[in-house]
Amino acid sequence: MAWNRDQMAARAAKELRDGYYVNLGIGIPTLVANMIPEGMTVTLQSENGMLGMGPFPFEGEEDADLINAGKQTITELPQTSYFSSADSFGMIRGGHIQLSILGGMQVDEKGDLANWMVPGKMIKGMGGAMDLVAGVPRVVVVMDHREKGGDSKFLKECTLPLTGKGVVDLLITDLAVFEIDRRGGGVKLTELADGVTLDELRACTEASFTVAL
Amino acid sequence: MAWNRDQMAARAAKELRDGYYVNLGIGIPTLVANMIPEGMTVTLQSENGMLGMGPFPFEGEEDADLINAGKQTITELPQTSYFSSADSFGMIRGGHIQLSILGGMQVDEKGDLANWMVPGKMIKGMGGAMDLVAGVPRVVVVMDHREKGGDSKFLKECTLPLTGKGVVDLLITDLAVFEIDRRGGGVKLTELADGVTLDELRACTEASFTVAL
Amino acid sequence: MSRKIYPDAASALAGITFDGMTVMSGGFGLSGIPENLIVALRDSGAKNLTVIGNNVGCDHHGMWLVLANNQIKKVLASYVGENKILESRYMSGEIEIEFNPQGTLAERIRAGGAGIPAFYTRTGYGTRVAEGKETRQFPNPDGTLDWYVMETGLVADISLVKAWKADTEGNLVYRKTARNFNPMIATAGRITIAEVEEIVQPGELDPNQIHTPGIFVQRLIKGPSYVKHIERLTTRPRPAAQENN
Amino acid sequence: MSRKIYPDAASALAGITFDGMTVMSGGFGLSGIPENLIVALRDSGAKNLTVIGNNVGCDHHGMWLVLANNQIKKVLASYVGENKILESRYMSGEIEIEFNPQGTLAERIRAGGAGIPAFYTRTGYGTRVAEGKETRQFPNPDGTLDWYVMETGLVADISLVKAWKADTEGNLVYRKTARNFNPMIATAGRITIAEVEEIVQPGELDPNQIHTPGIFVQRLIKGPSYVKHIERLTTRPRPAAQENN
Repeated sequence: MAWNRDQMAARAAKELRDGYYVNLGIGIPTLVANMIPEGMTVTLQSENGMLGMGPFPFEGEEDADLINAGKQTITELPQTSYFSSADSFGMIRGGHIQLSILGGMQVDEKGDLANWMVPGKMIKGMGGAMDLVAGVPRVVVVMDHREKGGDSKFLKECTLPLTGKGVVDLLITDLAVFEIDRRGGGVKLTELADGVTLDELRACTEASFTVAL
Repeated sequence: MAWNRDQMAARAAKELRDGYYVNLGIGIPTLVANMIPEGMTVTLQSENGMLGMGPFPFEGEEDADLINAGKQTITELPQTSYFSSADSFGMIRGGHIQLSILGGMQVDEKGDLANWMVPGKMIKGMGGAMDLVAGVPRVVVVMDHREKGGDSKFLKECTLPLTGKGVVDLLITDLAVFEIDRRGGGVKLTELADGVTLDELRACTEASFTVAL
Repeated sequence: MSRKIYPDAASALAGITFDGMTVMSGGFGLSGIPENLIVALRDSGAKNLTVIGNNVGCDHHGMWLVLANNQIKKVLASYVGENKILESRYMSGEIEIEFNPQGTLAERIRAGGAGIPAFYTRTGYGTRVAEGKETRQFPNPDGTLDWYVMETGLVADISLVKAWKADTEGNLVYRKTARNFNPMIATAGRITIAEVEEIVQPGELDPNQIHTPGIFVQRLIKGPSYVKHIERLTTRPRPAAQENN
Repeated sequence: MSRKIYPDAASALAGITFDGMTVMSGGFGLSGIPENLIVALRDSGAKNLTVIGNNVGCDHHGMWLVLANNQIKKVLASYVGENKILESRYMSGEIEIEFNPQGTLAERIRAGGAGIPAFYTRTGYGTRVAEGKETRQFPNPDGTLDWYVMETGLVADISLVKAWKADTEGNLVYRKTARNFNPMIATAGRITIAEVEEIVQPGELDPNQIHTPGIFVQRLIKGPSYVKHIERLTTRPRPAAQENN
């Protein structure tokens, strides 16, 4: 009665378009890299300074000078280019990456996103998340619909410190897909996960939305 | 009774120090490149994107992709590096070039410099001059002391549109050398050209100065 | 992604030029200018152009061709010497020129491409360049204050750049001082078109040594020929005794 | 100009460290960190340091050594995970951390090196990062307005960077994603010290392909050895049938 991680990633992969340059966050978004449709060219950016990210290396072929933004060892492709962090975030801030898919702790109906800190807990830092949501023209968030305790994570207004204000275009949860108007035009429910009913969804969603299934 | 162009350039060359990175303007400053003392390492920057500028090429070896800021064909040296105009002026604006030697139309006793336009005449543009005087920590101006009509070009206040305000540290003319305090502390006469008397200099200098010969 | 490659300059510009558009063009003087794309821009006939670049060609070369064809309304440049038509049209008021210090122009273009709407620079403070602009003080590391001018980022509808080599993905490498304004201009175009002397396969350029990543290049052509006009040929005599250099 | 070359990390730092100084250090995680210079910084004993970099090492590696030696007062970073001492000292208030978005941090360092005292960015608007900072609107190309935050340039008393190769003039080339913050940090130090894996003669590096021109490097060492610790070794199994890759 809900999508699993792979199904959520598969739904996110439908947002890819041929020729896109894309930045994928840690967690479920990383799975999208394995779901690029056959025949579609998608170039992955890693914000530590690389375009054209390849798969993990074969055992024994790892290179400490070649890691992704999650600090995992990776490989290069024939079209790869490397550049500095300043150039990398110039690319991001300047709107040259077409799509960013990342995880979230909370999203609200104005497109605000919180995904970097919980007051009272250790703050690790925002890394590149604030730059990505501020700079990339289309931002897709993939997250569980509810907290472990059952509370909605899709809210009228985020309660956690924000990563960005009015930055989310599409929210994919394990229960549904919502289109969000960054400029305050509201939220449309466009898809329900297999076996999820509208009543069930309403019961566990704090944000307001119109139905456009 | 006055220095010629080569003598002015030779005096400017005395401002070079071992290990300096230097930008030389068009005209008399260009001559300084041939006067670097034996055994002293000075690296010349060309603001169109090159460090380590070499001499003019031998006839027939010119390369259209290798020019200096004056658009003359030049050569590279073993230590040469090329970079973009943004990186070049980052270097200049960031204060990394130790010394800039350039020509002037007018200098005044507060260290203001005018060398890019004359109202009513065709304006060609300031090129990189405003960036150089604003960014380089030590600016030496080399110019004739007087207009062709005999009027002083070292003034109480520049009358031509400025290239920079409070930017000149040292003024070398065909008659004398002046140290200028950019922060308004006044002007000191430190040298007279061979055969020039203090009275002669005073008679053709509008700017105030103290004598520290 | 060979879909980036167009057969020639005219087809690379087809369908994207329009009257009143802003065009950036790389080059310093005539070094590193997109000479084939500029001819295609002239042939496109697009009018009332705002042209941004360090220079606007020199007589009979480069962007001068577009100027002479009465297509330019406004110019942003740092230096426009050696261009008699521009001089006369500027003096007569037919063309507007906004003079920018060279480093400020380079930085404004970089800022535009990097999503920075404005920045502060010491360059031009107290001069005509600062007139009408915001100025303010910032502290130096030693606590003294200096005055700075606010300058804004620049973007273009179309950017034209010239590189030495490209791969089919649009990764670019420039040669010597022909690099100049091209890398920043490549980042600041809504559509960037590159012309190069040679197109190679992905993997033939060192990934460590790409000057402009392919993400910035939407269209690409191999120029059929390069004149590479030299504005100021300056040489020194070869020493008589020297046989091998 | 071989006077830039020092015999080892300790001598390269001798006489220039002082209590209360600001140090920038390149690297992303443990990739591309100046590991030998960091050890020398620890051994220098300089205290009350402000350390600027994307991270502050991770347990037992990199800048963690300086942290564990009680030399750090304040940190500017974008991410400080995988570092238990820093966590506990931050929670107890012993160390101040100023969190910067990664791109803002990179741009602030570039700005500092390029003589830009401040710039505007959309990053962080409406978040804690913007608290206490100036915000203002700038127009988009389509005329709509967006909000931006003013961020200031950063400079350091000493910058420590790690490159792959250098020539004796201090021209640097980085390798793959070990480049990261190193090029900007090299420009933002009053004194910049580079450590490299190999020092070659001038002319052995392609002048077209220098990542950091020698003007930014005041001191240079060849590191005696490189551990290059990997934080997250991630591999895929080699297909059984595959003999040659």
